[in-house]
Amino acid sequence: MSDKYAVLPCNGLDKCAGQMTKEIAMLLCEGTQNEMICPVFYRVADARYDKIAKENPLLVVDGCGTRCASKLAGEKGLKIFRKMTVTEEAQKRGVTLPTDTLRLSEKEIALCTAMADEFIKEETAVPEQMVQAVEFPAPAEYLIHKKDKFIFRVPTEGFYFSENDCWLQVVGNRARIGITDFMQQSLSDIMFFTPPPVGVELEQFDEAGNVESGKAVFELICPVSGKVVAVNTELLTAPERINENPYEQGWVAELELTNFDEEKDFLLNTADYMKILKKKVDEFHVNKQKG
Amino acid sequence: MSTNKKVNVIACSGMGKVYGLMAREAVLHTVQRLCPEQAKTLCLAYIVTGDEEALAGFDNQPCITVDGCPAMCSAKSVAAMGGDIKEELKVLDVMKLHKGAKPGTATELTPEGWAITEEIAAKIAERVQEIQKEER
Amino acid sequence: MAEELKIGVVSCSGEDCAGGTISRLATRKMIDEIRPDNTVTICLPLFIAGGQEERMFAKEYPTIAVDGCKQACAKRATEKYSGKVNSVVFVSEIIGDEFAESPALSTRDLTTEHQAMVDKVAAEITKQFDEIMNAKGKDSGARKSSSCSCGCDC
Amino acid sequence: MSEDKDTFMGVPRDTIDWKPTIDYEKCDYCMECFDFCPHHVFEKRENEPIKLVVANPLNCVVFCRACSKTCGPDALTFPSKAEVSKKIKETREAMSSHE
Repeated sequence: MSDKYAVLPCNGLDKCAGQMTKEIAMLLCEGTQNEMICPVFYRVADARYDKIAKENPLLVVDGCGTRCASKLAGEKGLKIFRKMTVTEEAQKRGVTLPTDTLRLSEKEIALCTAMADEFIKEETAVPEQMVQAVEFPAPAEYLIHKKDKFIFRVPTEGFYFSENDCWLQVVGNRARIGITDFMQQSLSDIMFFTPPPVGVELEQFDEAGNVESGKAVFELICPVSGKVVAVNTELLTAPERINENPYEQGWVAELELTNFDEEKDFLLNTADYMKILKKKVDEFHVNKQKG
Repeated sequence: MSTNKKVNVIACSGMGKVYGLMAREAVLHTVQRLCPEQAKTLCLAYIVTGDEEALAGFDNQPCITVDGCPAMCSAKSVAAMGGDIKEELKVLDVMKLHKGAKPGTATELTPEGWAITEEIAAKIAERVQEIQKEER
Repeated sequence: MAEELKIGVVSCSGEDCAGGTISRLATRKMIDEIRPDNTVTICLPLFIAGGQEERMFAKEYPTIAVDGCKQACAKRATEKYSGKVNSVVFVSEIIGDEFAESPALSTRDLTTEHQAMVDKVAAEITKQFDEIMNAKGKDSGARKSSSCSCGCDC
Repeated sequence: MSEDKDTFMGVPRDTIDWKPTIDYEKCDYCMECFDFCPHHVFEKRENEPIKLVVANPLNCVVFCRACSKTCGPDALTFPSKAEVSKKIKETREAMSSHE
């Protein structure tokens, strides 16, 4: 992993959450190699920041759900290494942001510090290549469901599934997660991929990154609890690997399992997921006709 | 005045998605408006039949394929039929620069869709010029 | 409701002539508006590019080819890579050779005249569609959805 | 359509409290969420003062919060995942002890 990041805050001036992104960006750049990009200037003048933005992993800090900084990065053709959204973090940590003032109180500053610290810590987490490689075998066989000209595949051995259309492949205390063939086909051409942060501890059903196609944004719901030890960085430049091969090259993240024995009761085997898949295919079809 | 034959620009024209229509419109825009003297299009459906006459359309000239989706129908079909592909363009690569854009449907493009289509056409035209120079 | 019968519609989408543009739009109109419940679009170049799904379809289901010009690429390619087609709609026979073989038409330049051609071709596809459906002894749902304004006799 | 009742993870869907809540103080009726959600959770009310409602909460995919990311004014909130999954686990246990 690189020790230098380009930091792109939204700097939304008319909202408290936007005011906070500048603060977070400052905290991230103070005393580090990281460099800040001014979103306003970048919007009008590519040349000033293009080199910094293209040569370093990009960290995007958005204030609210409008995600102006993410959109700006998209417009400039940059791939986002990591992004954080202030309102989401505030909600996660139970902090209510003020709506009547734009000035930051101690409470907001504390949230900014916590968010910046978490990233700096994560940055020093175990690098990918230090993690002992585990072999995840390709599925030997698939169960198949056909509907009109569509063919949906579900691996028969070694995989678990969630009702949120994510899969889990377990080897020892490690697991890979990804999205199922059915979901991949429902989304159609996947153009963007946001990985979960490496080093973060996810609880079962937490968000483990997301993918976006021309049709929709799909949030990966992590089927189990675990620590993210690796992400499939190839998907950053070629998210279409998920469409091509959702169970092998299209894997999303690798986890170190923390509570698998208890949690596997809530996962589905191939036959049970197949039942759900068939139902979803029929419903999708009905929806499509109505829509 | 160039004595070179025209570069072949071949769209997938996919029927299922808006990206197929964008590929088709971008190619039409290139060969009809941007560089009618240097480029021509060939019908992919005709190439797929494998007819000798259809393949003669390649004219031993370089090809640019324009594909809507990663299935890469145009690139794969042209390659399978022996076309000399110099550039494989993808609509999705340009779409990635316009996150959240709503280009329209497989039958009709929105103004946003047309703007992106023209951007793709400009890219094709640029490659057409370069290829003609290289071939000289 | 019993499992509905599906019919595949393969359009030539010819890039070289105006007939291709009409063919393409008429096919989509058929699939999106006139008989959305019983039609599936088949992408012709996918026969080569490796779509197992498309290649299998015409083997297992009835298929209509819609061809812009006399080359009949949609019919011939479908039969070469997949299976026999049940019927062919020749766009040039409906709208006239002269226009069908004129240079390819951008959807940007569509006029009401072109739109009328699209409707006419769509009506012909629908007619052949219903014949296949009736031959299979199934209700195509045609009688239920009489709201379309395509000029067909549904 | 289907006769069998909707379930999620083996428990009836209607026992799971998972749906978006609209904060009407913040909502500006931009309808991004309405356009986004493919499951028709939201419905528009053209001629009423409140122009957007959560009409089909049971259509909402349990644990999916994707619509809230489309919401500029941050007017959409969801229940806590941890509490909902705890509740699902309890319901499952209660169901299996009844068998």
